[in-house]
This record gives sequence, C-alpha cells and structure tokens, in this order.
Amino acid sequence: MDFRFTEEQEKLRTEIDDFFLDNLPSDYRPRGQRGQTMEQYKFWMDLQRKAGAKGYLTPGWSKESGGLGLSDMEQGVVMEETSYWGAAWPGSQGIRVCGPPLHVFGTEEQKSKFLPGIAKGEDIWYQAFTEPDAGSDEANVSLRAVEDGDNYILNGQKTFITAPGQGDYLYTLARTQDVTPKHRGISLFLIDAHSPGVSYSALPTLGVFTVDIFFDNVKVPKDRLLGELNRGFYHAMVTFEFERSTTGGGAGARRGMEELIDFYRNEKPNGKPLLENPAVRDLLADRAIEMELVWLQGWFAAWHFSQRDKLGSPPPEAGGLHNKVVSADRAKQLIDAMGLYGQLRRGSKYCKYEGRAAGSWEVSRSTHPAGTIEVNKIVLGGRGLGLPRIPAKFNKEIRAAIEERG
Amino acid sequence: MDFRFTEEQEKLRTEIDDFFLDNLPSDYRPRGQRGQTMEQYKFWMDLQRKAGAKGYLTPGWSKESGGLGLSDMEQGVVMEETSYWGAAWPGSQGIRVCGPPLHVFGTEEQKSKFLPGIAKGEDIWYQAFTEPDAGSDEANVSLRAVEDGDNYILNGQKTFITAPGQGDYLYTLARTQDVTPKHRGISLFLIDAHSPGVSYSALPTLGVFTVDIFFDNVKVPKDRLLGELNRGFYHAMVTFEFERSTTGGGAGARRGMEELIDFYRNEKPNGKPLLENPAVRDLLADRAIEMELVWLQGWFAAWHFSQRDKLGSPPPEAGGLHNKVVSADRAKQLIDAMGLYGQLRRGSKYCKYEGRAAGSWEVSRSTHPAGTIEVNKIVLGGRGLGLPRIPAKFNKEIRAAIEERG
Amino acid sequence: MDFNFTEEQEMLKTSARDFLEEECAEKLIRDVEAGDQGYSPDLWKKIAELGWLGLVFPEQYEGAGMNVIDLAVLYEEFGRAMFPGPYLSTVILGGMTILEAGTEEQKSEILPRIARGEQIVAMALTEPESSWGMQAWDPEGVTVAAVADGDDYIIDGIKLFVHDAVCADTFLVVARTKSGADPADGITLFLVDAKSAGISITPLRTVAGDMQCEVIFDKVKVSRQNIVGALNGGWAPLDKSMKVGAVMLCAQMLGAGEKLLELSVDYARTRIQFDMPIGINQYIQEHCVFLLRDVNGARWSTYLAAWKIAEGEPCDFEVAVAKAWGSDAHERACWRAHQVHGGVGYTVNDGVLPLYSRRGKTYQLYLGDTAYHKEKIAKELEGWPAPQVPRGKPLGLWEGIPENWIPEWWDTYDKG
Amino acid sequence: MDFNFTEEQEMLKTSARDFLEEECAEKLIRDVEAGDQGYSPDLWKKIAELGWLGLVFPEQYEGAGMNVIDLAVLYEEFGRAMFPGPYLSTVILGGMTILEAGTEEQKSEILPRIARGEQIVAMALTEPESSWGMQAWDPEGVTVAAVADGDDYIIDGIKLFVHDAVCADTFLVVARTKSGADPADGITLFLVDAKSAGISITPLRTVAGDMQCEVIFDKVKVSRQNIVGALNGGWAPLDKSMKVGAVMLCAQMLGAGEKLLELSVDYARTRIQFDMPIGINQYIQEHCVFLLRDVNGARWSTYLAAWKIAEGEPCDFEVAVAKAWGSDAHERACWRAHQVHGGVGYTVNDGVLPLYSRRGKTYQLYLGDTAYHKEKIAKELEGWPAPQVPRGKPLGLWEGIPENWIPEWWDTYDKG
Repeated sequence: MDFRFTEEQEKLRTEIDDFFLDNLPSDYRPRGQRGQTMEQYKFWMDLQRKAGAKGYLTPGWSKESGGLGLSDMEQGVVMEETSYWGAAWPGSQGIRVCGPPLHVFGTEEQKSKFLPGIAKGEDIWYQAFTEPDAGSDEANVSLRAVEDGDNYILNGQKTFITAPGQGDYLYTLARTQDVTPKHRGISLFLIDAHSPGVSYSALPTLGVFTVDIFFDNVKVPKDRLLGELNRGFYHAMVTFEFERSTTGGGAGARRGMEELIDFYRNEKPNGKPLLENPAVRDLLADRAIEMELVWLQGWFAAWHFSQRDKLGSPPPEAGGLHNKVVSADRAKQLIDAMGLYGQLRRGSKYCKYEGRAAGSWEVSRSTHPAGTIEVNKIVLGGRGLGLPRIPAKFNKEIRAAIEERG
Repeated sequence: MDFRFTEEQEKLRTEIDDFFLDNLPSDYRPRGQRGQTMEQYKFWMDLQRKAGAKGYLTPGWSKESGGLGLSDMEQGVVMEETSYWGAAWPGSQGIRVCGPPLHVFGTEEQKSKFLPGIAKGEDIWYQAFTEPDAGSDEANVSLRAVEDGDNYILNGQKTFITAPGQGDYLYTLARTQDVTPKHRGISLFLIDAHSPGVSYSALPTLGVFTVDIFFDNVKVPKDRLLGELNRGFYHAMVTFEFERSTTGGGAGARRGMEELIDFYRNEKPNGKPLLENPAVRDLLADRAIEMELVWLQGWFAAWHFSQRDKLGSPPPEAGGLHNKVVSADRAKQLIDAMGLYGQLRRGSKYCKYEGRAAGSWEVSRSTHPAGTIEVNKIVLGGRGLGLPRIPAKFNKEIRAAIEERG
Repeated sequence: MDFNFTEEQEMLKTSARDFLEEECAEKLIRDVEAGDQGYSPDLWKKIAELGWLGLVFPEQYEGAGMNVIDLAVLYEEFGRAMFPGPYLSTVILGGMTILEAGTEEQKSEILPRIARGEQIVAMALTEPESSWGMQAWDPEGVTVAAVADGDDYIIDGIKLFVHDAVCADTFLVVARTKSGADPADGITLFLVDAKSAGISITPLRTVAGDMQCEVIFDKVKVSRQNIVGALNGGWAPLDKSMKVGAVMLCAQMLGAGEKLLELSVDYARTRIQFDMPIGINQYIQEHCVFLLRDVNGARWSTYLAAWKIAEGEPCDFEVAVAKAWGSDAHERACWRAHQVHGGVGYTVNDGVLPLYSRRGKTYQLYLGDTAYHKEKIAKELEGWPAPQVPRGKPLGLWEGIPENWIPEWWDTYDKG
Repeated sequence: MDFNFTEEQEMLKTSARDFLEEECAEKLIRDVEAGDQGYSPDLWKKIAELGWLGLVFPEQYEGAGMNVIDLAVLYEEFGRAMFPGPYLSTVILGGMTILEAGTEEQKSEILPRIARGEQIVAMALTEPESSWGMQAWDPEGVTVAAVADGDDYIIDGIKLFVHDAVCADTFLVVARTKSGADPADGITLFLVDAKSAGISITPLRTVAGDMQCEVIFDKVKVSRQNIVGALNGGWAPLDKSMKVGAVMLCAQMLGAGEKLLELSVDYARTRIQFDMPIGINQYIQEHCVFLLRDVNGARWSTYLAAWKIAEGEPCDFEVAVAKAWGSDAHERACWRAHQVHGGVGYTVNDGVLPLYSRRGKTYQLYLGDTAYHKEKIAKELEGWPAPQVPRGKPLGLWEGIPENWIPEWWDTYDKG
C-alpha cells in the first residue's frame, strides 16, 4: 500500500499546475458555464486550444491522436489538476465522452478525422442521447435512422443535451431497427452539427445549459456509423463507463473548499469571522470528509482500472451516489449559514461568495444528470450487489394489469 | 375550527389526572416494562385493577362491558392522560387490540365472558399473530387448526409475541383452510393461555419483552372461534385499524419532554446547564415539533373517526411513518449529547437520566413493531396514495424467473 | 375540538382557487418576475374588488371583518397559485400593524386605501449586519436610528431585504429611537412616504425572483405624527403582525406543498419508463409518501397557530413550531417533487416546478427560517415547568433498577 | 499510488479470519460479556502464541516488527469477529506509548511481557467532568493531579470509562503535574501497579457490554521511576498512541461493516416474504446500497490514515476524517442492517446483529466520536492557506457577472 505519487507524477502535476498558473488571469474565478459571457467563452476556447496544443486535454491518447500517450495513473494526475482549476473546457464532452468509444469502435478513417480535432481543443461535441421518452430508460430511443442509399435519414428529437459551447458534432444514438428487446436495434452516429435539417432550441436547466435538438430528414453518410449497426447501445455503455469514472472530483472539491474557507475567514459579521460559527464548521467538516473520500475512491478506481488486466472489473462503488444524495444537504447547509444573503444571485448587489450559495442550492434541487439518484440505486442494487429484480419481460403484462385495475 | 376541549372534556381530564396523581408514588418514573421487577409488575397490576374498577381502561366500552360509554373524543382524553402518565398496563393488548374486534365480531356469550375481564384489568391477553414466516406477510399463517368434533386442534408456532405480563388468553390467527389467496383460509381464535399443549419461551428483544409460543395438539373448543370461519384475516384487519390509531402519542411525548428538559436544566457539567448546549436545544426543538405534530394528527384522526358517518374513511396519514423514520435520529441526538455517559445502562453507577439515552438508542436500532418502516411505506404508497404496485399474482412467476437466473 | 372549516371558509377557498387559476396563471407569474414592479397592478385591482385586501380589516375601514384563520385559507390558495404581490407587506405587516397600534386617524385614512388597492406599504426592518442570521427578526438587529429634530425625526441608514420596496407608496420603517438594556424598548415605527427626499431603492436579485430591495434612508425627514404606536414601543405591535405573517407564509407553503404532492402523485402514475409507470418504483413512491407527510404536518400546525392568534391566546410556541416545521418541510417537499419529476423539473422555463422551488426559498427565509424558529421553541421549552410529581407515598420501586432484558414475572409464569 | 495489500498482509488477514472464526465465535463473545473479566484469558494466551500481541513491537522486544498498516489488517478481522479483550488498552495505548516514550528499561521489561500475554495495561485518561464531551480526549480534560512527594508521586482522583481496568496488571495513568496556559504542558504518564494500595475499581454497565470502569485513585503512591516519557511531557506520546488507537477502531468498524453488508445482502436474497425474496423491494435494496457506501468509504480513509502514521507523516487530518466518517458510517450501517433484517435483529440473544450494533457504540465513542473529530477537521481547515492566485494579468472577466441561464455564445450559434 502506498498513497504517494511517483516523482514523475509529481513533476507532471507541477507542469500542469504551472500551465494554469501562467495562463489563468489573477482575478480568475473557477466556475460557471451558466450565464457565460462571450468573453468568458472565448477565453476558455483559447485556453482549451493552448492546452490541446500541449496534449493536456487528452493525455492518455496516443500522440498520433493528439495525446501524450500517458499511463492511466498519469492521466489521473492531469485530470486532477485540471479539475482543481475548474477548467470549463467547452470541448469536455468530446474529450471525456465521445473520444473513448471512438478509439474503441471507430474506423481508422473516423479516428484520424475526428480525434485530433477533439484533442487539439478545436471541435466541440455534444453527446446527444436523451429523448423525451428515453431518459432513465436509455434504450427507449425513437430518433429514427432509415437507410437510404449511402446515407441514413434521421428524424426525431433529442432533449436535455448539455451544450457547453458551440457544437460541431453530435454523438448520437438512433433507432435503426424495431426489435425486442429494444436495445438491440440502436446505432451510434457521428453527425455534423450543422447538417441540413438539424435545428436547436435552448432548454436552460437549473444546472447546466442544455438544448433540444430536432432532426428533420437529416442525411448522415453511412461512414458516420460508429461501430456495428444495431450494436450502438452496447457501444454506448462503454461511454457510460468513462463518463462515470474520474479522479477529478476530489481536486475540484479541494479548490472549492479553499475558496469557501477563505470566504468564511474574511467575512466577519459583527466582527466575528464566520469561520468560528459552529454551523459553518460543521458544513466544512462534512465537505472535507466527502472531499477526502471522493479523492480516495477516485484514485482507487483509477488504480484499479490501471490494473484491469490483473484485477478485472472493479468492485461496486456507491460513492457517487452518496455524494448525489448529500448534495442537497450540503447546499442547504451552505445557504442556511448565510442568513438572508443566501438567497442572492450572482451579480446582485450585496451578493456574497459570488452567489454560489443560491446557485448550488438551486442546482441541488435536481440530481438527475448522469442518472437520477433512483436509477443509481437501482443499478447498484442489481448489477452492483446482485440483488434480485423483476425481469423486464414481465413489465408489459404488469402494466396491463395495473391499467386494468385503474 | 376549534382546538379547544369542551368543559366536560376538561373535567374528565382532571379526573383522570387526579387518579394518577393520587395513585402513583411520588418517586414514580414512568417507563419500562423491560427489566421489570416483580414489585413493579405487581404495582401495575394493582393500579390496573383500580383503573379498571373506575372504567378508565376502556372508557369507550358500554357500561355492561365494563366501560364508561364515553364518546370517541372523550375516550381520546382518557387515553391522552393515561399516556401522559406512561401507564404500563399489563393488560394493554386486551384493551387496545383484542377488545375492539371482540365487540364487533364476538357472540354475546364471548363478549360477556371476555370483555369484563379486560375492562376490569383482571385478564391479560396476548395478540399472537406473528409467525417465523408470517411477519410483514401477515397472511402467510401456518399455525394449523384442524376440526375435530367440537374442537379445533392447533399445531404450530407463534413468535415475537409481545408479553407485557402473565398472559391469560391468546388472540390468535390460525390456518383453517389451504386456499389461494392465502388470507381466505385464516380464522381467529380466543384461546386459554394455559391450555394443555401450549408452551412458551422467552424471546427478549431490544425493545419490548416478547415470547415464542408453541402449540402442540392444543384443543380449542369451537365456541372459541371469533367471527366467521376463514374470515379471520379480514376481521383482524379491524384490529390493525385500532392498533394504529391513537391520541396518546403526543401526551406521552410531552411527559418525556418535561422530564428531559428537567434533566438538562439540572445537569451542569463544568457549571453550565446542558440546556444551554446548542445540540441539546436542537434536539429539544426537533422533539417539540414532532410532539406537537403527533398531538395534532392524533386528535385529527380521533375527530375524523368520531365523524366517520359523515366523513367516511380518513385521508392517508404518514405521521407515524415519519416518527419511525426520525426515531433513530432523535435517539442518536440524545445519546450523542451525553458524551461518554450516553452509553451507560440503567442501574449503572454514573448513569445519567436513568440510562434512557442508551435505552432509546438501542430500541431505535429496530423499528419493526407494528410493521417495519418499509412495509409502512409500501402500504402508504399503495393503499394511501393509490400508486401502482405489482399485482401479487405475478409474485410466484417472478420468483421462479429470479431463481432460474440465479 | 373541531377540524372543520366553516362554510364561508370553504366558499372562500373555492372561489379563490377558481379566480387564481384563471387570473394568476404561470404566464402572469413569469411576467411579474421578468418585470420590475414585483406585482401585477391589474391583478392587484381585481383582488381589491374581491375584497381580499380588506379581508381582515373591520367593516368600518371598508374591510370584510374576517379573521386570521380565514386569511390562512386565502393564503393556502395564494401558495398553490404562487400569487405574486405585496399582500404580506401591505395588508399584514403594514395594515395589521396600523390596525393594532395606529391612531384612529391613521387607521381611517390608510386602511380603506389599502382595502381599495390604492396604497401599498413595505415594511423596512432588516439591516446589513442583522441579515446574516439570528438577529434579523429580533429587536437586537435594529440599529438604524431615527433622531428627533423639532417636530420631525431624521432617519438615516440602510435597510436590506425590504420586500416590495419598488412598488410601495409608504414605508413602515422600524427604527431605533433609544438604546438600553432591553433591545425591544426603544424601537419606533414610522410611516414614511416613499417619495420622501433621501430615499433610494435598489432591487436585489434573489433566487426566488421576488422583489426584495436595498432601501437607503439618507437623512430622511418624517413627521412625529407619522409614528405608529408608542414612541419606543413599536416592537410589540410589529412582532404581532410578524407572527401573523409567519403563519401566512406557512399557509402559503402548505398550499404550494399540496399542489406539489398532487403533481408528483399524478406524474408517478402516468409517466411511463421501461414500459411501466414510474410510480411502480418504491424509490418514487417513497418521495410521494414523504411529501404527504411534509404537507400533512404543515396543515394542522399552521391552522393551530392561526387559531391561537385569532383567539388572542399566547401563540409563540405554536407559531414557531408551524414555521420551523413548515420551512423545512417545504424545502424537502420541493426537493422530493423534483426527484419524482427527474429531468422535467430541471428546466428553467418549462413547468411550474422550478418556480415553486425558487419561491419556496423566500417563504422559508422570510420572517425567520427553521433555525431561528427552533431557537424560539427552545426558549419556550426553557420556561416549561418541572414535571408534576404524584402525591402517593414513595415506594422506592424505580430506584437503581438495572435494565434487564427479562421481566421478573416471567420466572413465576407457567410456561407449559 | 498502490492500493494493494502485501502478501504478508493477505496472509495475516486469512489466518486471522480462520483463527477467529474458530476461536472467537458468538458463544465466546457472549460468555465474555456475561463474565466479569472483559476478556478470555485462554484466547488471550492463544493470540500471544500467534505473535499478535507483539505484532508492532520491534524484534528486540519479542515483537514481530510489523507496522500500523499490518495492525489495521488484523484489526479489520478483530472487528469482523467482534474480538473482545484488552488489545487496544494493552498493546496500543499501553505498549506503543511505552515504545515511543519509555526508558530502555521500561521497554525491555514491559514490552516482552505484553507480547507474551503476561501483562495487561489499562490507560486511565477520562474523568467525570470531561466525560460529557469535547474535552474527554484533550489535555484540557485532565485534572487528576499527581503531586511530588520525595521520590514518589501521589495520585488522587477519579478516572472514568477506563477500559479493561478489572483485568489490568498495570495502569497507565494520565495525570496533571503542572497547570499553565498550555493544557498539554503539565501532563505526565505514570505506570501504576494495579495492586497498589488506594485503587478501587467499579465496572460500569455499558450498552456495548464491554468492560469500562470507574477507577478511584485514593492517594495512590507511585515511584518517580514509573514515569513514562518526560515529566510534564506525557501528552505528545499518548496522543500519538491514541491516534493509532482511533485508526484501529476505524479498522474494527470497517471489518464489522463488511460483515454486516454480507449478512444483509445475503438475507435480502434469501429471505422470502410474499412469495418473493425481500431484496426485490427497492426499500431493502437501498439499505444494502448505502451499507456498501458506508463500508467502502471507511476502507480507504482508514488505510490512508494508517499509512500516514506508518510513514511518520502528519496525520491529524486523515485520522480525524477516518474516525469522523467511520463512526457515523458504522452507526448507519448497523441501523441499516437491522432494517434489512426486520424482526431478526430485534432479538437480544439470537444472532449477531444486536451484538455488532451494541459493540459499535463503543467503537464510535472511544477516542473521540464524530462530533469531536469533525471539530478536529475544522481546526485543520482553519490552517489551510488561501487559494493560489494565478499569475496571468487580470482580465476582469469574472467581476459582477449576473447569473443568467443562457450563455452569450448561444446568440451567435447557427441554430439551423
């Protein structure tokens, strides 16, 4: 057992840290795509390109793909520092979500066409999976892709698609076959975001900025199919694996802690630092514990992944679920400890701590991104702990019986 | 709307209160059948008889049955004061659980034989429903009653039967028919506790004292069948209605609050009353809120019941569930606020507050009496709010599918 | 004990629900939020015509002579409909304080104008230092001074989180006119014309999207005649109105919670995922069940507090219980409703869920949050008497009895 | 970073589990609880033979020279098996303190005796006043004085909640020999023969059923030679051992939690109600899922703290995190296991669940509960530096930006 990083890893950490220290302005505040100004957005796009040029966006990718060819653990170090600085990469979904399955299932042509753009920080991808009737039930895709010569013609809608910047490509699940079970007729497509027939409308949420995407006879060339036809759902599962594992959480939380402590230290109503307030101390301790656990479990996961040939698939882990569940409590503690000031939004006169109390409280209302708490629990109980569940084949019959009963 | 009691009700309250003030010793501590000494038990049996002689045990029963013939609301007043004083009636189950269905389903003979003994505080009944495989699944009764001339012969076992005193009678569910659905073949029996073939063994729990009861060819005369043959499960449901409604909770909590506040007021580590400790204040406020809500909802239920001809069945109510859910939190708050002293049991040197912190913490480990939290939630979601559930007819098939899958 | 609503209350409830469903739909609420007045003058006029603005004023002041329980019935519907506007500021904190402590002249001049919808009042109490927490709603927090100057007083200082300041015709300013050992002694209430020289108003941006403001009083002159109640004795009548206000916020949360419960149960029953209504999941059912709990608990604690006020009985404990529970329960209820609705409640513009959720934060904080009222409860509990001691001779039965698992009677019981 | 256990650790784990399953079964645990010694001399001898009592002592003192991580591996198994006995008192609080601060003579005399199972030590720190809470484990709480008297010291006062006092041969008494501004300065550790005149011991009845006692020192004479470490300088070495002890309690809770998780998942899969395994209920699944969370969180926070200690690095934060989380998580884990098991865990005598649950309370309280360690964490956080400021020129991009819902780039995006 050893909780120390290697010297090389520490060197890499310093290098990344220096990159941010040199390139971020001294008045930088590490948060918020929400309500981003044009200037902020441009700043991040510029910095993303700079980071991309150095391979920092995708350190684990091969040099040909625009990465640094680093090992899993070193990738973790880069991710950790990037999270510490709260880098709001507009290209984050390409980097974290679309890139990995592209590596696994893409043709050589697809890889050479798409990967460098992601790695260099040029292209912005949207992961366009969710539909009005395919939320938790991810296999219930009804965006339809119909073969038509050398193309597929897509019709339908995606919704709640996180849009961290001006999208260039869509990484999309569409139905290519009507079949039972439903997940056997879904395919993955790599689509130009501005193909004729694609249109967007804003769907701002309490958390991130999302959009609706409409497909009206959108022509997608056949060479934009990723992986096997009708196997898209299984390919996409790989995506979920990546989406849900990270070493960044702990470091991001650490920066947040530093800022919060600093705020409490310097804010002195009635001459007494808030840092001496018992409710504040309680909140800080809770957050520190969770930060430490996230950090440990993030690294355990990264380490386990790095040893996957020897260790196989990782044991079930409910840390992410825990953090989702307590996020509402933490947000409540934060806003409660600010008295009437807690309700002020960023930009308001008198607003404290940049309105983050109100902001995080509002976001905590809903914990559905990357799966609701409920779905998380179902997955962990079933796949994780092997507890019994009702086989899906009964669903229709049960539903009919319920409806009959009224 | 009027939250005032009538003058008559206030007079009745004073009468009951005076009964307890006169008959309880000045060094009385209102708690604990657990670990009861023989002297304590005898004290309660005596006081129970005194109360029974005045009709206070069963104020709502007719005078012939040994009651006072009071209205629902006035019954509530008596119950409230009885609970305030934490009267540990050994005959409580006869009074609250077995008596009411006896009124509804009993023959005249049964009523005149059994009711006065309950009302006068002479007889002790056990409600013997639970079996090793019939806990939450109350219909899964396998204690078997087989007709044999003028008798039924009973064989089987009951478990977790609350035993607040030396039992005289058993109020028992037994299977009289093998049938699907299972609850259509169950009957209710009124059994002499010392019939040949009945035997007992202690099964002390973290909460109340319970026993196992074994039936070995126990002969029960046919006139001891309560209500209709094979309708026992439905009759018993009436019992559950009674068991789960009360106006006493708030008052019992009030006495507890008074004692707890008094303790915190007088205990002064380092010269400072515990009552000034923020964690203590927090706990007290939480308990006060819950006490108030229990009181209000208890009386709302009693009032609604008193108007049942006009208002029908009461709206769904989750207050009891809430209190079960928070009971672990409250117990934890209580024990936490006592530092190392919290872990001391009653009777130990240095034990504070009569060891009630450790006692209530230990009891709070398990919240299953009158249904686990889980079953409460299932019932409220389904019957209460009309949310869909899986029809029971699928259960066997589903189980088979699960087992096949392994 | 009687938990029935009167026929009049039932009628008020029904007519309020019908009216508000029609006239206070989501669009109006969003328009008010996007606007800069914090209310809809049109809707305000309509509710004046319905007599709602004078509901609790005596008939001699053009009121309807109804009581605080009736008002709670109306507020439940306000909560359900998320009614926006300066009702609490004007009618309760303004009007009811004047009704309680004002001169006959003040009452007969102002109350009818309020009832007619012609005068809006905003109460200015909280200040930058006190807004951090526990002192916001206590006299300790009042430091803005009013200094006598001939027949006038000069008010100088900053009031913060003043609800409805932008649309107010009149401020009821809570100012300090004396300092001493008892912080409540020395507080005076002034009616200040909103157009007085020296007043400047800056709206704050709150998560609720309501209209709370900074109001700077820069040497504002106000006549001695504009004092409401006794000089230095303003706290008691204000406190009384604030208690009514707190209970009305509870009623508002109750009404909102009832709607959230309905929406959630309905969604759980009708939303299909994996070929089944999502309500088949116990995880979803649990949210609904606890929503039920939170709403049910709020109902009778609210009405008990309202009843105590209406009866003129001591109500500190009951008000604090209602607001402490109500605020926390509402926070939970909003969260649970969001959880049931998954992504649906997550959008900013679509659907009422985020609106309820954001509004809820104001209801929770205004006139004291849960922590504040729990401390009030603890204060009340401090005053509880020691438990009654029975009159019987001591028997020594409960001294030092160890906590055994098995009662002693078991030894002598015939176990068969 | 390496989360692997060494081969030796895996071997220790396996052999400990096998041994304890055999030798430390439920019956033994219940017998020890019912007895009046608080341990099993027989089992104690056996683990001495296995070398466990000298596990962390250097070989020169008949130890195995293993480290604190290895000890945590053993403690995980202790927790799983609910091993009863004065290991923490004797080996950690006694032995390791002596190893840290004792004279060569003390070490070579006592440590081998401990390793051989021939000497049991009990540490006497907490006192009646300090036992109420926050000062129990801090030097502020130590008021029992040792007063110099020639070559001796006279110790006079009451120590409370002294673990394993009845079976101890020796007490390590934490006494005050000087008062001053720094409460840690002036604390001295004395080795006191348990048979000294003036010592009286009364076992307390705890919910855990373990052996905690009141120990009265009535003018007990102890030689100056029996001081461990420096006069007035006893706090530092004791604190170090208490940190090791706290981490071992975490490991114990981890091992117990792992077993509770196994028991619960197994029960959920096999217990049939309503013709179905109860684990089909999401309400039951939820308990299992959160049990998993509580146990998993405890694992690496415990081993990180152990590793920090083993490496001699600063560990205050890590120990506090492990014990704060571990104690609360264990409380939850016990409760959840009970909920899964329904009535089964409800009985007193049948099954291990109530035993785990009751034992857990001691693990949680001993050497600091969650509140205590959370305050330690807060103290550590106070010392955190201000966040790093980047070196780039200020750009004014993040000043006073309102919190809008729609980013500005959206305006220029081609929306099709």
